Amino acid sequence: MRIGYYPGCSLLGSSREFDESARAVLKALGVELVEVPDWNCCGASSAHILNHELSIALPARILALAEQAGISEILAPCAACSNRLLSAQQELEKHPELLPGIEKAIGMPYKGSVKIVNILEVLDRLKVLISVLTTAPFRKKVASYYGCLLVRPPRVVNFDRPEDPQSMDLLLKAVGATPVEWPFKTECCGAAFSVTRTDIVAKLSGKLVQDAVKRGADAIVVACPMCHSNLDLRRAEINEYLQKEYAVPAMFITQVVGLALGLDPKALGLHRHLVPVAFAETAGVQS
Amino acid sequence: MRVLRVPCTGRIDYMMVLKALHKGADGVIVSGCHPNDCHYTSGNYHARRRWMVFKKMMEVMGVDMRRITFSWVSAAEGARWAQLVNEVTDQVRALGPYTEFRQVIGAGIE
Amino acid sequence: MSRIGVFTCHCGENIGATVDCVKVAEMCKDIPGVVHSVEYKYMCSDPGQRQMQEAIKEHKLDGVVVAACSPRMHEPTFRRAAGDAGINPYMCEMANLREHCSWVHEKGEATTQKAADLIRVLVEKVKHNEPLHPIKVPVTRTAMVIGGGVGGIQVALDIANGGHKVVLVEKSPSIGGHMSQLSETFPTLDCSQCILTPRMVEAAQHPNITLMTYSEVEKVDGFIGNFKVTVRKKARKLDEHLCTGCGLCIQKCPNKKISDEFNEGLGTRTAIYVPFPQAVPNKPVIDTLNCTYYKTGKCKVCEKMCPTNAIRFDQEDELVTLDIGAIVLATGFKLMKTDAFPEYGYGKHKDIIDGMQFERLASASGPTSGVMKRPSDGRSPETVVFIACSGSRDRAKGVPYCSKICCMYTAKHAMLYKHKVHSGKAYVFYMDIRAAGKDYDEFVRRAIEEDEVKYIRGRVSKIYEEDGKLIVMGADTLMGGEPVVIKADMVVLATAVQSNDRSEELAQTLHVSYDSYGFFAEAHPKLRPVETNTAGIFLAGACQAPRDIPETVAQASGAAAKVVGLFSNEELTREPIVAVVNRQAAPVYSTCVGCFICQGACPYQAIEQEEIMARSGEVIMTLARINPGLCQGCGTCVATCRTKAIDLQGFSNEQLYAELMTL
Amino acid sequence: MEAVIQRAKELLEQGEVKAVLGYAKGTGSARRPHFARQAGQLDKLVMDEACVQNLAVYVTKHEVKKLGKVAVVALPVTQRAILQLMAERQLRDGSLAILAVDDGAVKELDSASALEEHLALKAQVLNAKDKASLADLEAMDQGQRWAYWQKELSRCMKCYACRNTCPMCYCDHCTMDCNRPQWVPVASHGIGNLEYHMVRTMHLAGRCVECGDCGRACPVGIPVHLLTIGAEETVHELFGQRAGHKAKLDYALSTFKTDDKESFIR
Repeated sequence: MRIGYYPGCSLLGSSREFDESARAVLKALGVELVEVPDWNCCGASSAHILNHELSIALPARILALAEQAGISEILAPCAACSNRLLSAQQELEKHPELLPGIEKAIGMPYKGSVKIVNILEVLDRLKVLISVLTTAPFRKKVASYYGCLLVRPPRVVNFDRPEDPQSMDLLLKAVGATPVEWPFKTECCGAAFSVTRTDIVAKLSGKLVQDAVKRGADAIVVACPMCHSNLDLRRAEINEYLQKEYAVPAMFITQVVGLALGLDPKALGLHRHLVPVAFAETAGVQS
Repeated sequence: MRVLRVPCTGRIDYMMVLKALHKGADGVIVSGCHPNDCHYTSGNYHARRRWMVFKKMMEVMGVDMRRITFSWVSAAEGARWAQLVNEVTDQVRALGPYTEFRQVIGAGIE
Repeated sequence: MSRIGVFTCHCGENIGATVDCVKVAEMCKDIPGVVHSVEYKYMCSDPGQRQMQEAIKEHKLDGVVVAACSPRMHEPTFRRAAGDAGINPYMCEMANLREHCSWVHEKGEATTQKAADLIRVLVEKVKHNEPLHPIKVPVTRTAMVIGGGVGGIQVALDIANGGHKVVLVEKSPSIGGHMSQLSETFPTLDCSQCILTPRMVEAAQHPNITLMTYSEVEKVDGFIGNFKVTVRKKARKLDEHLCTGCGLCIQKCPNKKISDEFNEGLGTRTAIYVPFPQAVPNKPVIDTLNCTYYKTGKCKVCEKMCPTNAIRFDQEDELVTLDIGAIVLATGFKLMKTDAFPEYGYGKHKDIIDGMQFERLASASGPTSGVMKRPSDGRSPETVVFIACSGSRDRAKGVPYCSKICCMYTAKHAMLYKHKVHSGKAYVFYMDIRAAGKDYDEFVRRAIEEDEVKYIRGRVSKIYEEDGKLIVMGADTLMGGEPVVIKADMVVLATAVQSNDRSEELAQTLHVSYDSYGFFAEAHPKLRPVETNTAGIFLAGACQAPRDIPETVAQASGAAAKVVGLFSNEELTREPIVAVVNRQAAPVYSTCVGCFICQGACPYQAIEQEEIMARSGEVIMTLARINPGLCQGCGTCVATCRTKAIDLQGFSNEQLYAELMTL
Repeated sequence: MEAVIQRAKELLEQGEVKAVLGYAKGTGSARRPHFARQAGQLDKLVMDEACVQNLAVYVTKHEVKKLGKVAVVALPVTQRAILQLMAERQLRDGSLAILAVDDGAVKELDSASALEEHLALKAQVLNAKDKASLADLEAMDQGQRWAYWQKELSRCMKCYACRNTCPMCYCDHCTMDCNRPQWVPVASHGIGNLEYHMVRTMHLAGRCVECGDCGRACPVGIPVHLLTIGAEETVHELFGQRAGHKAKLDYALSTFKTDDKESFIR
């Protein structure tokens, strides 16, 4: 299977482990990743606040580059990136009159023929292969945390059930984990306040961590770099807010699948976490 | 836009559309209740077949079928009807007067 | 040369606002054939009609065009007025200046010109009109009521008391409908079954009413006064005449764990069952999907137990065709289920129930005999949250309309809960309280003030389960939108009222139009609320829109009055808008060539073969002939006939051609 | 051809039929219809590739019907026309003795059902020339097609030969003769010709047996047969129905399916 790949800035920066584990797992599953040549920033959370046309032009350029590279389907693991790509594509579909301006801005033709998929969709397609190749089942109770951009706004993203998504739960079951019944799958983690208002993040993410542990989760599994940074990077603030030491690790779905496939934890970037993924050694990994 | 009222789309004879064009209409809308909702059970089913054959014949003879719109609009869909009429009138206005056909009429005695 | 009168109406401001009626009247004077053209503020008013009648007599008019509103509104009015003035009613046509011109255009010269054009079209048509006389059609004076809820029962009783035969068709084993499931009814809190069961018995015993329960309408042919309705009597798998309703089979039936629809899944029932104790008819039915005999071939306990051996395992459905004069639809509604709410857990929390389930909990004949027990563990709920507008007034759920009855029954539910659990705390999340009936608002005030039900104005965004409690996360918009979190034992959603299952399918079977939510469409919301656009078919109750019991019963009596009115005369006069195959003198007899292609196009089988005989009895030719009683005037045959041998009275080829050529 | 003449002679002599309708030599290489009322006139009958006209057009005329039972030498197009006429009740079953001639072989059929079975044996094939012309027409764009037909129809002088040679145009009072209302202008000017040929095509859609006589009959050589054959093929493509294949009427424009597929109705 050959698929376009758009890492985005956070996968090369704060969440390098998401990129490393994604590449490792997809390589192990025989998926050839074709990185979009000369890709640029997707505009993330700032572009669409500043300028509407800019917030479309940036993702449009990525898609146009993908089209020129003959890519028909593009994987953007980061939830924010896939969300921006999807909304830009739909905006141009709904308002074709914008197209000439955008094509002039990005200096290349734009057809909008590329299909945008997130990491869960790709892994879901390979679910059977994953469960076959699972050598070290991840026998842990896990809380699957989807965050917001993966499933919202439903009309744009159109992925899984917006209130109670199941796709990550099914993936986790395929690798031997047991997802807990958890009502906070799509509650807010504090998102961009991670930098400006850490107190709010501590409260919101704190609630997530506290409830996950209460329901017996050994790990919280995420598929978005922003969620991971709030649950992992801000753990000190969370513990201070909750007045309790919570050591439950936050892991990327690609890391959990990687471990289950028996890949080397280092290759999955597990050593980069602030909250140590303590049970990594005991997960039956062949040393 | 002028309206010709008939009880059912089943009553609409293709010769009526020809007469409308003959009288210089630049666009024609042929409309009635949705299939399966016909108050006369099957009027619109027959109309649909008639229109399918009529459209192909007119295309074969080179009539500009962009000017003739066929549409199902039920009595309850006032808003949709208004939108359809506005869309079609704009579209026909954009196409301009049907000069090709006018010449054929002009050449006639009427 | 015709002498035509044109009467332009201002229709108050509706036409006058954008069309210069005086100028239009002036312009119409020089249409060839028009000898009298005036305008008036309200043509449909008595002075307006009288003015027209005097003009007809004075100017010896032989044709009239009234340029006013839609013919659907006042064509009968003006045609009757024209008839009284001495000309044939069908020489009077209406030009629709309102919907086709004034309402859709701004004031201006073009609008006035268009109005004059529209009138000229109808003047050309009137020149080709011919006097037509109504067709007399026999009426079968038997009515059919579809749906045996309180609405259907009321219609049946009123028609039967009017002296006519009624067939009441109900798809479930017993009549009673949703009302039989209710505990008590607002605003008087009188017990639902106590006021309904006497009516059910009265309907069952009325000499004029035939009950057809556990039956569904399969096919409807014909037209007003002459419907042929095919009803499928589903097999009850027992002989109704032998069965005495003793209930022995129900007690002895070993298969007791089937989810009971009557109790909305809260209780269980046996495979052979009667929906509820006061069922009418009190004859059980075997549920073939769950009955052990139909699954494994064994058991047959009911057959052994039955004292009058009425059980018939191999009984088949029976198709019954009835001659019916008028049909009244009273098929009721259904409630949106709790699994339609992602934000409340897709229905996986057992203690989140809908209004009808609460009714069953509160009902003395319910699964908990009226004691408040929550479905998950049977404990008595200490805190109950009621959420009004669950699914209603919510475009995302596809229900933008208000379901009308939930505000009232939610207040009732809260009141009933407080009466049963005095120490309990009841919260109601609402958007607006819509209690607009007689004694309605007082009822809600009583719930708030006397029974201390806490009304919180705001929506609930999420409910999740934690330590056996339902955490209800809402907001109080009157307190500045402050988040409100309530730990509840049970939550009751006042879910949206929706059209009943398969209502579109029934509407298509009867050729009745319906709206995008599946509710049947009334002919006119204000002027003809209990009729449909299909002549001879009437409406009552919640099948037309969300309705409470008082309105349903009122509408039922309204529909019944329409039917009794229809049956009041021997024959039915029908619009003479029917197709006719031309006839001429011998030896041509007609331009019809007898290919009978038209027969295939007629949905009403109204086209017959007429053999023209020579004096010797030898058949010279076979021509098409249209039965005026069956023809509904759709005109499909007219357009299908190649030689134009058939013409439709009222919309003839000549009339339409004249209209087209003056457009 | 001998077998046909032999059989016709027997039928005539036994008085089973009052006349035999076949082809005889016309001027030059043309062929013309020939009514043999006595055995003596039979020898004029010929049968070769030049015999192409559809003789069915005569069987619906009052004068021929007055003769009584007639034997008809029927090419496949004539067989289809007769079956369609029976379906449209213009011919009583058994009122003709059909001598079906299919590339040499002669078969006598005297009932509609026998005719239906016989026709079912061989698939109806559109001749290559017409197929090619229709393809050319399809290839043109709207403007070209309009210009093409305006040029062709400009020669039409409303002689109605195409109507009068068509076996399916048997109406005593044709819409073209109708003047109250005069749907189609009688004059042979632009609009009159255009509307006449449009309406004729619509009247034949689903009823034309594709014999091509109308095209051959046109004195000014307008390929009008392309219009009617094109419409018939359209009907077959859209609804799978075809004229002259069933004894019971199966006419596309008076039947329907609730799920007829189309893509242009909004």
